[in-house]
Amino acid sequence: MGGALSTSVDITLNSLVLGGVFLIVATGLNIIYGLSRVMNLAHGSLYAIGAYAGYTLTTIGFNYFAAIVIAPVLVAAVGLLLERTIISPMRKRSMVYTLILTYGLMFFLDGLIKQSWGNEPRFVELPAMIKSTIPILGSHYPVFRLVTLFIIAGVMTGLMLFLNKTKIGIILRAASTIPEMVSCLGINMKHVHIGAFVLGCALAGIAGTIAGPLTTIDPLMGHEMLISSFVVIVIGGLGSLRGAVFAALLIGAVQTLAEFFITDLAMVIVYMLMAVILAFMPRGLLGEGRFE
Amino acid sequence: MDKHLTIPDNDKGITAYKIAAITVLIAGLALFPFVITNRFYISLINEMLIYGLLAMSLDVLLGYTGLLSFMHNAYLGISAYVVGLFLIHISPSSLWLALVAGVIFTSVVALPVGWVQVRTGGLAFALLTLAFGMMFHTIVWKWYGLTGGDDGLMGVPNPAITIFGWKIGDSGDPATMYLFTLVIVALCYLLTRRIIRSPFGAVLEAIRENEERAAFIGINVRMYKLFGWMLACMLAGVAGALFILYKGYIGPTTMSAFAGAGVLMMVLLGGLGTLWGPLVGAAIFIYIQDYISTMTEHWEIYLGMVVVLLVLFLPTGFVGLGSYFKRLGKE
Amino acid sequence: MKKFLFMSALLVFAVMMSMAPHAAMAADPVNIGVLVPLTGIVAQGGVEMKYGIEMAAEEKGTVLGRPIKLIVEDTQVKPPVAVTKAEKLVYKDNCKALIGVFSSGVGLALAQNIDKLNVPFLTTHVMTTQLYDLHPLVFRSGQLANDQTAVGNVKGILARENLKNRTYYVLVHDYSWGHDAGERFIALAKQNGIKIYNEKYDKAPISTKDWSSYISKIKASGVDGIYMAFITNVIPVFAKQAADFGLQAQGVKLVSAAAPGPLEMEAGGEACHGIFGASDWSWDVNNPTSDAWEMRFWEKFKTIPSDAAVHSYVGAMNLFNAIEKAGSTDAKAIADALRGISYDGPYGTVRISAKDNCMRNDAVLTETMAAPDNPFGAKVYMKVLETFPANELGPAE
Amino acid sequence: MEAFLCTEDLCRHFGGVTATDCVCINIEHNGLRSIIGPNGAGKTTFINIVTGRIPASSGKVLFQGCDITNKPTHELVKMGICRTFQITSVFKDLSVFENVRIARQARKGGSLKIFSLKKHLREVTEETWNILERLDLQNLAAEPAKNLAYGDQRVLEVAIAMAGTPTILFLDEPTAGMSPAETRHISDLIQGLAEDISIVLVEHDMDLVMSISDAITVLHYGSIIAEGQPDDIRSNELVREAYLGKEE
Repeated sequence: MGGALSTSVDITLNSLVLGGVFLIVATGLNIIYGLSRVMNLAHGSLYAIGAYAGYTLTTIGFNYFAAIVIAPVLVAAVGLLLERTIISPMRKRSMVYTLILTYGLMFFLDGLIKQSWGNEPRFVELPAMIKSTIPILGSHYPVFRLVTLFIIAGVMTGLMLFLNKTKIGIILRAASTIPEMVSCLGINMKHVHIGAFVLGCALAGIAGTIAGPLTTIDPLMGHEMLISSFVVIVIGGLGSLRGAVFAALLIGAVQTLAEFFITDLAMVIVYMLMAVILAFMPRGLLGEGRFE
Repeated sequence: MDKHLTIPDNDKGITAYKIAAITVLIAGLALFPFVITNRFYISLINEMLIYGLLAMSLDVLLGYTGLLSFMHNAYLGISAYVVGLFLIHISPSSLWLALVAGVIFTSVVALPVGWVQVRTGGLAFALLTLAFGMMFHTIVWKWYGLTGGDDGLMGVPNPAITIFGWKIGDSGDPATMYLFTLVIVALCYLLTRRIIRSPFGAVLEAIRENEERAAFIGINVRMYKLFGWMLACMLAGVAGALFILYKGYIGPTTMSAFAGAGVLMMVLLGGLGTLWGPLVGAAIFIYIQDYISTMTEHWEIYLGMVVVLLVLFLPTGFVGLGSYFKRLGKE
Repeated sequence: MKKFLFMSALLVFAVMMSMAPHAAMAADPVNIGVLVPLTGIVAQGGVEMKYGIEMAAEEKGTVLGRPIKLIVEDTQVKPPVAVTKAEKLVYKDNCKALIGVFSSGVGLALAQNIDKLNVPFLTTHVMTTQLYDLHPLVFRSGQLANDQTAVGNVKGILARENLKNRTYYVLVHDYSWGHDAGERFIALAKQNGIKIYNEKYDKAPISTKDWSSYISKIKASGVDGIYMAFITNVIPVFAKQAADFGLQAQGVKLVSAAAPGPLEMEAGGEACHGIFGASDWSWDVNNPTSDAWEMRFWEKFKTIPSDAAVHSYVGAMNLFNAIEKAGSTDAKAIADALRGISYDGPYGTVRISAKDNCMRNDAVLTETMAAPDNPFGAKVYMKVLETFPANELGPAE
Repeated sequence: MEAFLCTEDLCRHFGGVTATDCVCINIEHNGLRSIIGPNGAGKTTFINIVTGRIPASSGKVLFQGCDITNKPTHELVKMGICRTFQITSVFKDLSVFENVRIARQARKGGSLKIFSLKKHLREVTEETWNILERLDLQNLAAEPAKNLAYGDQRVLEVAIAMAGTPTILFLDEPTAGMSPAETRHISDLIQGLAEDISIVLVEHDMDLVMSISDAITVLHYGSIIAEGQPDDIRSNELVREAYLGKEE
């Protein structure tokens, strides 16, 4: 049952799944920051809300795949509500106050999660057909993790198509490079900001729903994911979607290998890399990032 | 006095009101442990003072030099661990040596970090503090042999507090520790207030106001940002030393990213750039965190709401309330 | 600005004055401080501990002719928070004793401050062996200590054909309790010829949420047994993720250093079947006291009776009886009375040893499986396989 | 006679675009030299390179004989090379007095004093009042800079630059957005300064340039197309073309 081949299969697939979840959360954060210069510390809580929404939907009868579609829509609705009430007035304010506001928002959302779903870990009931494992190169790998990989790939390609091909997507991308020019073209920047924030929240929701069955759903799951997604967007270059792809896969692999080989200091090296990039290569791995 | 030697408005200077207010405050705080002997309140105010000092040190960075640090509590943690380990392993009785060792070690660590930090500004600076802070947190959390990992530092002795050989009391006794903390925090406040109102402080404020113009009047912006950073980290180091003496315990959670952002909230609650505002902000934050959390399990919801409403409607914090109402009155 | 400054200085002073305690209440009831985790990952265990203590206080009624008043505080399983709350209970609420506490980290941090607090401290869910003879005011009457569980588990493994000749992979939570449980089991297992794959056991942070890399490592090692020392809530999580990777399906057996709570097993569902573990009690134990206690607990709280609840119930009874025996609420008198006291509860006599302040009681080896029909509607339960007498467990006296 | 400040083949490229194309310019000890040219001619880029705001791609900047290319800004200011910005850059929340005082203190020294009070730097305070009086800002001394009228803020910025006791002062469109009265006030001020220190003025207001400049340099697409007295420049064919384009 052992063997080096099957282990490397396990490690690669595990790091791809982890990297994929990081990528979706980080891309959400990038889109929100890239377009509206809002660094959303409550992004982790939206990820957790996505996981809990997926859990509740599966318990009241929806099947797993339906939940993956519905839950992000709910989180996007929460995002819309938040944007209209407390995020949009912050647009003109300094970055310090936006950070503190979203931090307060995170406390508020975590408290709500604890109040409505309690503290104990929750488990998502997976549909029977994807509960089993299939042998790949001698290692029994869970089917639903492969399904998750496909879902992640689907979401990212969908996002890329949306951003590159559709009219709205192009506007969003243009606005992230030169916001002033876009507003001169008669495009209402208010809608762009709303669209960006809601899209970012939806992505956090999707990542949460997907990660639900992979890890433990408990109120604190958002905290760690928030820090990992910060590391990813910084190393990939703030606001750079392509940079985030490389950074997410890199951090996913480092974290999986660190846990596999129990090297405690692996994460220290990751933070050191983040520091080096921030201080000496602020435009990130691919040189596409931008600090306002 | 010759008009040419007066500086208009910017320094209200020491007026009768201000001296009276400060003496009333310090006298009140000093008498407190004798009036109310219940040790719970003494410990609560002690914790408020320590976090107040930490919040004040962050205000030196944020309110005066315009640099946002996400994890300023990391330097409190480093100093606390160093003082704790010094007391456990090197000499359990020499309090002052331990304090000095803690502050010096924190500064030695803060210097190279500061050198890298000041190469950046704005959001990059903030994210860099997160990177370094998480680095220190992970080292402390994973180095189980030395720091006790998740259990934190165990068995930190309570050395006697002796000033020039005269034994005042045992740092384990809350009332003595409280007075010791009060004296040190008051000294740090007065010292920092003096530094902030000195020519050096004026340079920091110029950098906060407009970093590029500051460079264009001949200020070596990086060097002065580094000095501001070192001052803030040393004050956090003092707070860390007091923390380990008061609590007898330090764990990775005190150095976590979320405790760091909590300090940021204290500064905002109090009021940026007022130096004593964060002391009030820390008192309010600790009051909510320690006192209200005994009433309800969901104190986080209320704390989150308070912060969101504050940022939206009262960005100058509670201390700024006065000037806010004054401006309202004037309009 | 000047006038405002003066006003705010007075305001702060007034706020402090207002916090002063109101007129000292009539010192009628005996206040007992209850420290349990009501938030965080082990909240469910904390709630059950609270229920057990509340039930004991209700059934005991009075102590020294005075009503028992429980004041409950949430430790959030964080040592600094627990210390602050303990100070509040002793200084502000004038509690005469502290009971409860989940996790060795919190227990040891409180034990360090016990001289300042100067009240007896009876832990009901702190399993570290460091508690043996730690401090004259610190006691244990609850969940088995790590050395006792290790004895129970090793004896259970040796007595079972399908467990004896397996190779065990030891994986623990990276903090004092986890290390202690791992070391104890490995030492005893090697003495009795049980094969251990990794004698330098693997450590995983408490905050781990995704166990896939640890599971892949176990798969790679080709072992057919896992000895896991996790905080109770994490056991079903690990079991479920291991089941996802098909470990149990390929015949890997799980042995746990701590007994998971019933509600956590329900959540884990099928994946939790086949977990072995020594513990004090399970509702499958049938003797008149146990069965009667189960029904009283079920009627009162409508939640499946768990060992966390029964430990705390017995611990509380020991504490109340000790206060009665001491005849006063003086800390030293209660402590002396606690040494040697015993209580006949649902899992037999629980005696607190006068030599090391920790309890001695019978233990059972259990295996989780689908539950027969039962009044509590439980789908999964811990079947009792074997009982071990008290004198085989714990350091010599 | 060795020039006070000169540049040798100074170039600056942004990607493919050459903003400054091998500019060689000599600036005298005093007097007022204007740099004019159509929008995008590279005037501001040139000043940004010389004052150290952006690094040069190639070429050298010499000041009193020594090479100061790409030196950090604060060192250049200590040598007396000061400037104002096209977009007013002052310390908004600080008072007018503090704006000038801090500039004076930064230049004179004393910034490392951490225990003495600001008012202990007597000369700094006195010199600040003198500068304010010379620029007629003394009755606005206590006002925070952000409350000042736009024109006054431009004057304040000149005051800040003067507080650095410059030996050479670069003024980037000081009269932009000013009323005729304010423009006259500034131009008298500049002419007064030009007696003892060297002024380099970047300006679009042709009447102002022609009336007060001692020498004019015309930049077009990053390179110098004409240099000389105001009268020569007024009649120069190339200059008219650069501005008005070729007559068909």
